[in-house]
Amino acid sequence: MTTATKGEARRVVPGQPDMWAFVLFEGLVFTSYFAVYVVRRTLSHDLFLQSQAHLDLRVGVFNTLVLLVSSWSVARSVQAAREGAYRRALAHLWTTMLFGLVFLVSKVHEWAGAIAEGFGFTADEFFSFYYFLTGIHFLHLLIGFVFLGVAARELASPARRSQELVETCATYWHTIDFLWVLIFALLYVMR
Amino acid sequence: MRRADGELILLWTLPVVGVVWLAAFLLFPGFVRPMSPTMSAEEVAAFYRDPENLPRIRYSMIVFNWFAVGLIPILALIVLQIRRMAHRTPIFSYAIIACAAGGPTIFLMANLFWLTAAFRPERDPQHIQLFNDLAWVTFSSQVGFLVAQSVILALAIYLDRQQRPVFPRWVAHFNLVVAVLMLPAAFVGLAMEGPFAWDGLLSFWVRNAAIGLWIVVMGVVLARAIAWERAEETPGP
Amino acid sequence: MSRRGEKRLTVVWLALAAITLAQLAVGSLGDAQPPAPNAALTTSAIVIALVKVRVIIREFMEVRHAPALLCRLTDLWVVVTGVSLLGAYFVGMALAAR
Amino acid sequence: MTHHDDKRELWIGWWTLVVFYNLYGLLFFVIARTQPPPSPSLDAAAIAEWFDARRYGLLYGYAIVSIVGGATAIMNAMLACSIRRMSVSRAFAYSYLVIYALATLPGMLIMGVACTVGAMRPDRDPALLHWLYDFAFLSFEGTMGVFLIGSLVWMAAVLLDRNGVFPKWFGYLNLCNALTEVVVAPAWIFKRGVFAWDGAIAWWINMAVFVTYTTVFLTLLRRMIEREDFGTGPLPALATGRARELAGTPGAVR
Repeated sequence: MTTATKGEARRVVPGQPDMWAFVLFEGLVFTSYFAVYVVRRTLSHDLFLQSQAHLDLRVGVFNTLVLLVSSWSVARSVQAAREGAYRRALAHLWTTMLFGLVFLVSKVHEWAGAIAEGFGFTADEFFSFYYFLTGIHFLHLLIGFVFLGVAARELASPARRSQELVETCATYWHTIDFLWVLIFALLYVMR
Repeated sequence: MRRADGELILLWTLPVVGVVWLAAFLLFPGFVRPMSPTMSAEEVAAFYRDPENLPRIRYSMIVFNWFAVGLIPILALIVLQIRRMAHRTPIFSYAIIACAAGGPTIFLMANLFWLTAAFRPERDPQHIQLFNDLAWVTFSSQVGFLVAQSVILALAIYLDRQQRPVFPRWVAHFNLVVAVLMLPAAFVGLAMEGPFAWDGLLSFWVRNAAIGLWIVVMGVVLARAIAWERAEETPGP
Repeated sequence: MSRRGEKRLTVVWLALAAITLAQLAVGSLGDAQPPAPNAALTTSAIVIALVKVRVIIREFMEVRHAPALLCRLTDLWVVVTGVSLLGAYFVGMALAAR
Repeated sequence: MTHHDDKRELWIGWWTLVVFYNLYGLLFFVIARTQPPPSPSLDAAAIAEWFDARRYGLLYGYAIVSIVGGATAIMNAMLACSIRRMSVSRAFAYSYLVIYALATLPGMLIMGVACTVGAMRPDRDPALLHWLYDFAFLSFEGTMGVFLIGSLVWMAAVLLDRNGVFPKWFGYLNLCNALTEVVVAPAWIFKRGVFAWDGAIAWWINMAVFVTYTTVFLTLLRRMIEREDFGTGPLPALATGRARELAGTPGAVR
């Protein structure tokens, strides 16, 4: 690297630019799912409102907070890794995984509760969308654990420690977080 | 520095796919207590119409649809090990490649029959029974590629004469036993009851246990062969 | 640098958490009996969510240090999502009312 | 080597891909008119009419499909070749080859058989035509695993590769394509709405992703062939790009 860039604040893409292509493309796919949901919802508003009343807003808020904590700690992990504090970075990464796990457990618990009350995937259109959106998000989260695993592997061994890979994995994890923020608004809050 | 060729990643998909298959197997209500060929059309239709069964049939078969080809990467790894054996021609490795698509294709066909039967269970029971029969017979009787795979693998191991063979010799004996255990299932069309029927001891329990055991045993010996290959290739100090 | 960076992330997280908790209070406003569509609540929910999304992208994902192109592309996605969701809602409501 | 610049085999493979996907679109959308798919909620009488209305389209269309289906052999070989050019184990190329060799059968040809059988005797019992109709569309759209696992294998190969055969973002795009195969699963359950086999989510959005994916990999394969040097190391950049690189940073190449 040349020293000419040192004076001004360097503007760099966090992680692989390739991951950002994924974030934007998958983001658009989710936008289209969301738009379809909103349209279907307005066409049979009463049914959606009645079924939505069976969801617990507090659970949604709890899920959002949990994912925000995990996102926060993975951001701190990236910062720590950049400073060379790899043990701290790894510790933050374990926190991320822990809260990701809490989210998974709480989601499964919420699903089990709804199914026990008789609101399964095929109960009505609102619940189809509910399971579809939370389910596809859940799947992204499971894949996120693979990315976190890759990041942990990078941080654990002095032979690797590619900052770019760690940032790439963090970018994926934040994407799951912000997609959930939208899903939360659409499933739990909007009327 | 270890090779970054991804073989270990492919190897580690085996336990994942294995767990998914087992879960789907237990979820499908027609496997835990296998459906009998003697069930009348009305009974078969009732099986699909039962609100307890229907979601389990659909979800388990959707999972099987996703993961039916999940073990092909493992077969590709076995092919690579056969290529390391002391043979004069690649005939055995090519034969395994040719077999690899057979098992999953047959299973996918059976899977489509089951899922289509479950799509509209309100249809004429005679028609439901037809698709159910198509599914079970496709699933049970088409063991040809699986048997061939085991026999070819056994032959390849027997002919692998070198100081330290890629797979130990008992793996060849094991594969022959598995091949024999899978054979009776080909005759499910002949028996409505007893061990040869598609829900019988030989055609269902023994055959599927043999397949399960084959996956576990081959997974372990494959992992050992790959580990040994890698240790051999790592240059000394 | 290190302390400042950590502190900034913490402030951002606290802000996001506070907004989420505020949604708990706002969201229960929609619990009318019988439940009814509420355009104001829906608009605010979508706008607040998109603000949170943009904060996550800018701060947690460090896009504020990224080249202008990435900033614009991510902002474009936020705008496209906002326009499609609000558009879908109001067009759909208008269609349903007819 | 004497045939160093001879890329005829690769170009044959690439053009086969291009011709195949164009024919595929033409046959399914225009001639057989089975795409975009009709509704799964039609009743048996309407389905009998559906078969009757496009009888010759189905018969001729799927006759040609059964011929064109053979072209997938060279396509799969082409894609397996691209994986072999990567710095990954051959097991990836073999897996891809085997998975996609079988994909044509449930993913395309069964539909042709079911539609042909239906169109041959439109006066058949409508209840049986109903079965054929369901089986045709469900097998076509509901065969998910081969494309799911196939995309994941390709993704892993691209992400692990150090030869730069494909850009990494294409690896991630494979993940997007794999996820659409999960999204289509509810088509096995719903008869109407956005998750049914003709629905906005299960068909339209998935189709948009699939068309993007296909266009992208055709373009990238073309670029790969242009860059191919028949070596084993990193794939060089395009000629113009390489010249610039050599002029800019001497000694930095490899």
